[in-house]
Amino acid sequence: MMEWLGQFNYYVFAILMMAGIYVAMSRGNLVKKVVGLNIFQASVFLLYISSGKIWGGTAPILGDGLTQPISNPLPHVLILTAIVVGVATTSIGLALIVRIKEAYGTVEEDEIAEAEALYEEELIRAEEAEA
Amino acid sequence: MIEHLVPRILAKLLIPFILLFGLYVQFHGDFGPGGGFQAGVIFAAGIILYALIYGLDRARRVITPGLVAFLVALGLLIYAGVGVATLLLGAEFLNYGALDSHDPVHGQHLGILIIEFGVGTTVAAVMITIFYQFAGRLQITRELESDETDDEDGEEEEMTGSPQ
Amino acid sequence: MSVGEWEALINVVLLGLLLVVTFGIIRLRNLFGVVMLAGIYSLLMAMVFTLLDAVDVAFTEAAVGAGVSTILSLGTLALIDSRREKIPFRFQFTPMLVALVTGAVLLWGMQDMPAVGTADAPNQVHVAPYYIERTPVEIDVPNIVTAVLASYRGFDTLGEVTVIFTAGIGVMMLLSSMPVIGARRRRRRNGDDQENDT
Amino acid sequence: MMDWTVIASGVLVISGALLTIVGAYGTLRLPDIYTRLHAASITDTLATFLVLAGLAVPSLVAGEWLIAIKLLFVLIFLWFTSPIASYSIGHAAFFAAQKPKLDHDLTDAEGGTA
Repeated sequence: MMEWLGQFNYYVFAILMMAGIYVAMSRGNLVKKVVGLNIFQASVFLLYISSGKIWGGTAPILGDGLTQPISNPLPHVLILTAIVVGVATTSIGLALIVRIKEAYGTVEEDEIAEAEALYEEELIRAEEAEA
Repeated sequence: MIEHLVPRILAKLLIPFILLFGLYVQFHGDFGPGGGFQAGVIFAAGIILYALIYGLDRARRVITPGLVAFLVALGLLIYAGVGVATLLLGAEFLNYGALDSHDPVHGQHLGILIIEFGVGTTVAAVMITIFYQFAGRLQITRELESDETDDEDGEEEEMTGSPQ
Repeated sequence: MSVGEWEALINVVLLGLLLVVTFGIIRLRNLFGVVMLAGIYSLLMAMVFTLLDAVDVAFTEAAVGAGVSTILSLGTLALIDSRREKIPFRFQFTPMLVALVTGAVLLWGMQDMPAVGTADAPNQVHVAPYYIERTPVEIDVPNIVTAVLASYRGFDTLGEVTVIFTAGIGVMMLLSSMPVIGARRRRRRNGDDQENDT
Repeated sequence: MMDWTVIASGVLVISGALLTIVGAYGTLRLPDIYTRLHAASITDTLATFLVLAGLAVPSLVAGEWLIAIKLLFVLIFLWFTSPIASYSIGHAAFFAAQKPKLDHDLTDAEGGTA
């Protein structure tokens, strides 16, 4: 009945995961990196939930006179907790970005590396001056 | 801070219903979609809305950061405490059937209700904490910047040291 | 058309919108826009979850992803005071290579997977029927997700709550100290001056 | 379930969906933020009313009052919140010194809707 769809959801999952990896790796801006990681994370959610679905089924809530098949509740449980944990860890990432901005005055990766190199250079210079 | 009259009035109307809906989702999670995770987030959203509209200081006066920090730990303790209680009652860790000596199914109901409450408490408190930290940071950074520039009189909000 | 076919059709449309929003996120440089698109992405994801019968998950995604997460991202943007990405969009070879290799491996691994939504897929016939049949007998709550989450896999959930607790403590530790603005920025400015002097 | 309930709910939902499309088109095509906001907020109020009414018809006919009452609450909530969202966006745009576009080709009547 549903042959024309096939593994469409899984293909979308693969594309979203590729997009997430690409954003997280290629963009220098830390906020954009975090958004990329979120896309990556949500693609995994999509994979799990898709694997639990039965076409024409219903949500795993029991009721009287239920005739349809029930979709698999187990992926729902795993992803439900993963979403809340995901936002908690994202907030840690955002807090780190805030601290980085305060310390370096920028959230661009290359500028941070530059500032760090200058800082280390200066430390070495100060040590040499002391010696 | 610009006075937003319309959102203020509407927030006054809506926040009680948001909190009520949070409680509904919390305790109706056995029967419909919902549970501790969702309820915690909804409850926290109500508090965050209050803080966004009436200002962080007033929100901190209503729900003090100390209370929130206490609740963060309390929720987890409730959850783990149920596990310890079932251990003491002679069953496995988190086997709620032991909570009611006559009817294990009723024990399961009770256990699920209690641990969902623990989950909801921790999630709500953590979300509120995270928001307080970010918003408090913003407030303090703004004050520091206005101290540095000194060309405009900063907002006359009392500074409470660390954004705890 | 049967109910299932309509579901599949709506599913395709929503996933298409999801892809469009994703490429918008990749291309856009305005960070405010990126955060807003991320919120839309979460809402679309919640709609897909509703369609795929995961109502609890959709509920959480809508409240967390589109609500709290967006507020936190906007707060971060206000704190870091950065409106635009510095570097414009351009093609980068290494990340693209990594992404393509990942995608190829995923597609290769997915060949053996059953089509989406088939009732006789392996994960529908082994563990799921156990929970669906035993829940009314052992737990007796209508919502199977709650039963599995809180009772069958209660230990797992305890771990998740601990992670959330730890994350809250982590944010508290990171952000509750008094800010030291530009601890390394000033050094950098000194460094620049010295370079100019020499 | 009788046939006319399907037709009635279908007509309501589809007209709501069409209004949403009109609103989306207006959001894209109108010249400045205030007129776009106008288009978007029409979608928020009338289109959601039509869609939710369409959803409520079958459950009302089947006598499931609880579902209809829940949908009513959703509607009330949306009617309270989405004008506030529009108000906040308009307010923010005004204080960010966004000037409405007053082209000389626009007549006063069209300017009034902005």
